[in-house]
Amino acid sequence: MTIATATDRTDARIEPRGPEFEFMPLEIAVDRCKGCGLCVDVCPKHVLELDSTLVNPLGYHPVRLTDAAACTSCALCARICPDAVYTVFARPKGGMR
Amino acid sequence: MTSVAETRRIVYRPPQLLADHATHYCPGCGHGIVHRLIAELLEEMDLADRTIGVASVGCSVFAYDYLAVDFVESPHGRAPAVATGVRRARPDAFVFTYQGDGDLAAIGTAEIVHAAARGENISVIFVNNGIYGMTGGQMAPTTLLGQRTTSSPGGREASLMGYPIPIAEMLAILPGVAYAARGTIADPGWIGKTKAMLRRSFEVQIAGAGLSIVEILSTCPVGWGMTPAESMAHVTRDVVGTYPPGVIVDRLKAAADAAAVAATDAPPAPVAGSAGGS
Amino acid sequence: MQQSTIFGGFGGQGLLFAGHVLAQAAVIEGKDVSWMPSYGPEMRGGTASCTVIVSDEPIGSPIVDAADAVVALNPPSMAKFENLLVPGGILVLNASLIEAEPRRTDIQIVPVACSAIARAAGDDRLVSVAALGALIAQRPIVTAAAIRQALADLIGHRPALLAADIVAFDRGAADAALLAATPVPRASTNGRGIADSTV
Amino acid sequence: MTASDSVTTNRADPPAIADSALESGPGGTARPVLMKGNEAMAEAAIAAGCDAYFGYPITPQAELLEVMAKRMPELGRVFVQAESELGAINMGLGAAATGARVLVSSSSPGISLMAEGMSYLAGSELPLVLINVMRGGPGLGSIGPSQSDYFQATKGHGHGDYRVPVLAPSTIAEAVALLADAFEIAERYRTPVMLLPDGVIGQAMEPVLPTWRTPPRIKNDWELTGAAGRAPRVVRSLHLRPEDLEAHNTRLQAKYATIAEREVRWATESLDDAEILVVAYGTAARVARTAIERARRAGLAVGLLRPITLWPFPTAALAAIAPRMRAVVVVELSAGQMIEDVRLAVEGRAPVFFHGRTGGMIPMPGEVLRAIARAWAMTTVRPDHRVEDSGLAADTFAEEIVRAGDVVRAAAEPDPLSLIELATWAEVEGPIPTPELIEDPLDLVLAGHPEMRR
Repeated sequence: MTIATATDRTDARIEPRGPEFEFMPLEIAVDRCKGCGLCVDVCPKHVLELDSTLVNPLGYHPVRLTDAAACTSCALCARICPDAVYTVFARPKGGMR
Repeated sequence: MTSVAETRRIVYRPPQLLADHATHYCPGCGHGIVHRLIAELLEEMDLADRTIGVASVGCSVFAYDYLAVDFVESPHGRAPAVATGVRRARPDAFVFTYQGDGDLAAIGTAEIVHAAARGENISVIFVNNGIYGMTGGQMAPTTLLGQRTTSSPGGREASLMGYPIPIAEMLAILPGVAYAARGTIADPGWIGKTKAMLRRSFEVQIAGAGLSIVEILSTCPVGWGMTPAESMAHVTRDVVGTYPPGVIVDRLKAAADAAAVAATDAPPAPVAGSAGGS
Repeated sequence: MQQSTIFGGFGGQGLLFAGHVLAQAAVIEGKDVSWMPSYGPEMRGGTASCTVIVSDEPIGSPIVDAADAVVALNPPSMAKFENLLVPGGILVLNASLIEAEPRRTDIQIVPVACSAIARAAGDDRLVSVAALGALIAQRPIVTAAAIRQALADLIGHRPALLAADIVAFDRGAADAALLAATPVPRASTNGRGIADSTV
Repeated sequence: MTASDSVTTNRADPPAIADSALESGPGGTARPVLMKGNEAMAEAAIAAGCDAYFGYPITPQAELLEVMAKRMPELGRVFVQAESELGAINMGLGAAATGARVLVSSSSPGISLMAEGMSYLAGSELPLVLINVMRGGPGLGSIGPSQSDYFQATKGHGHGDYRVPVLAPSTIAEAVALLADAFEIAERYRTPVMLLPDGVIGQAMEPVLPTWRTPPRIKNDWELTGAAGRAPRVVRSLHLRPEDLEAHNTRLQAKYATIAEREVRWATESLDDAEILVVAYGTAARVARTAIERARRAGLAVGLLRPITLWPFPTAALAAIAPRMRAVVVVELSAGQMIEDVRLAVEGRAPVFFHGRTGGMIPMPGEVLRAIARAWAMTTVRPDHRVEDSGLAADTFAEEIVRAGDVVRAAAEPDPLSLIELATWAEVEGPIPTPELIEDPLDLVLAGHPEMRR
């Protein structure tokens, strides 16, 4: 199954990679991302990077989450993002890891 | 089957008042952060339905394309005058101006000073990045000494170009200013503090206490010739030296504190019938 | 029938008010009227003037190059406005302040000690109303009754002041009535009026 | 303060003139009330339902601000004395954006500062009424009455392709009536409107029939109220894409075309047998009317066309009338501004003469009469004129005056023309005041004749 993509903010590229990665802490509206990299710098877990393999409609390499399991949903990325690309979810208690 | 999305608890979502299309701002520009803080607060404080924003001239003129509230566009520098008209004609509205440093600190000094002197009950959001971004990175009144811009190519020199203007401190001495603070969007911690300042500014307006101004130190990576990350570092390293962040005055709080002190220190209540003069 | 009057004097002599009273009286009588002041800094102490035109017909120009009456409250205003009088026009002059003789001989001259009247009535600034009394006594542009009503309209809410104004007005009228009317020369036959009389 | 300082006294403590006047509604039988122009305009605005007023002190409109300062707060309406004219017009912009009925007033130098705001108001399509009680310029100029802001008012104060309806009253009573009309036009077309009296109309007192009018409110879908229950609205003048701005401008121009078609106003007097047409507005028209009366007493058939809207200018009316005139005489309190629109309308179908005074000077009726006489003397009756040439007195001087004019033009000698004119004057007007009072700068009088301009 895929992550529900209720809005166009959703990063449809983030596919679950198996049961253990089913939980996705971030939805990234990659179409709006300008690749400024501020989130990459502030991420305490260093799990964000600009995706040099992709160019979005604005012409930028958008950010992507490299390790969903390592993300702590601290939302610093969302706090500093000038383009409001992030929706952040808390890890469910006792559920998916 | 229950979808994953439905089971997930949202820690943060972009405010719905914020348009979900891309802004015209350059990558890493601080305007986007400030826009988002405003949208978050308008939602959290349930103000959107009665908000009338006043857009100014500069990069942020298109604020009305991104914030889904009523907006009027003002001539360059005149936003506090326009906001005065809005506020007076619509006393029940929540009114804020969104101005850059060229707009507020150069061409619009008369308007902001007198709106402040009148104590107009508006929130002034003053985004200071020390440069004229829209027109190509020229020197602004807030440009730091020594800073190179396209119109101060050798760096700003006080003997020729004067000194940076500390707007928030200047305005804070006016009794019509209920709240003056300076924040910055240069790191996540300060973004939170700046949001708190904006919230206080909005509260001050709701209390009818007078003009409030939040000066927000922001960035212009393109105009400064820096990467977004370097720009943020420049703010926290250099800009705050000229423009120290913090709350400069909160007369609403000061008045409340004084009242509280007076209440605790007050002599026994006078006998009924002599309650005049308060 | 159209009557134009120029009031001239120092700022503070109440000439704008006297003109206002005349204008209000004309309104009371159902006439068209225009009251046009010289305005600006001179109102605060220098030489001031106002022109009041009273007419049975709608008024064209609110300013005139030939006046039917001039009320001169100080020497400069006499010098300035005397020449604007039409032959046969009336010049009310404040004899308390104006010692010079008018040059014109083809006009009616009504010298009244307006400042003295004003002082006696209790306020130096009543000088214009005293002069207005003299003017109306000699040229009933409007009736004295209309003037009284106008005064009541304008300052009736201050009874003491109204009473003083009426005293000054009546005294100005009485003093003017005592004067033997100055002979009015006929306008010269070639129509050149003053040109002849002053050559 | 005593009674002798009348105007101030009455402002400070009015004898309820304005209030009693206000109480009588339209069609009331109240008698005329003597009012100062500035005060009458203020009361008219209040009666018209003005919600908000913004201004800055400047002579000769200061009383307007003062009356509003007292009356608007009494009525629970908005009054702000701004920090500058820039502030005032932009406060007006803000209030107008909320749908308020807004008045802003100033005088010439202040209007220059408001030029920016007028452009933004026009671009944002916001209704607002701006009164310019005109005084002499350029620069600080003088505080005397003037019409030297005609260009500024009609040709655009600020930048961009826009027009503003300009209403020019010639009496205080007309100023009162036009103020209500101005609000109505402003709201009907979503445009700023200018009322353009001169200092005379601001400072004079005249009887005003207190038949105030309150234009009905028009429901609109643009005013800013907070976006509760609807999509957010934006009042703006910025259209960054050229295609968008062109579309916006095209729509504005269509609106202006409608205004030009529907709202043009003028008045004519004594046109039936007129051979000379005087074109003048405002106070100049008042002076011209007196001069025309005198001219008619002397046997010259002269009529008046008085534009009431300066934009839209009564071009078609003038174009229709001009061909049967031997001459058109334009009178202004300026060095010649409206005359350009007159010439555009006349299109050479009649010679156009000019008489103007500047700097706060007002042309005297006698001056205008001489300008008329000169135009008469320099021209002949048109073949298509309706009435027979009645062999008028001034014709006998025609040849002489033209010759004298040539001499003056050639030599700029002390004015021989005025000698002839004195004779003309004596003939048509009787006694002459005094020679030294005849102020007749030839450059002003003769400038208009096509022959003289070659």
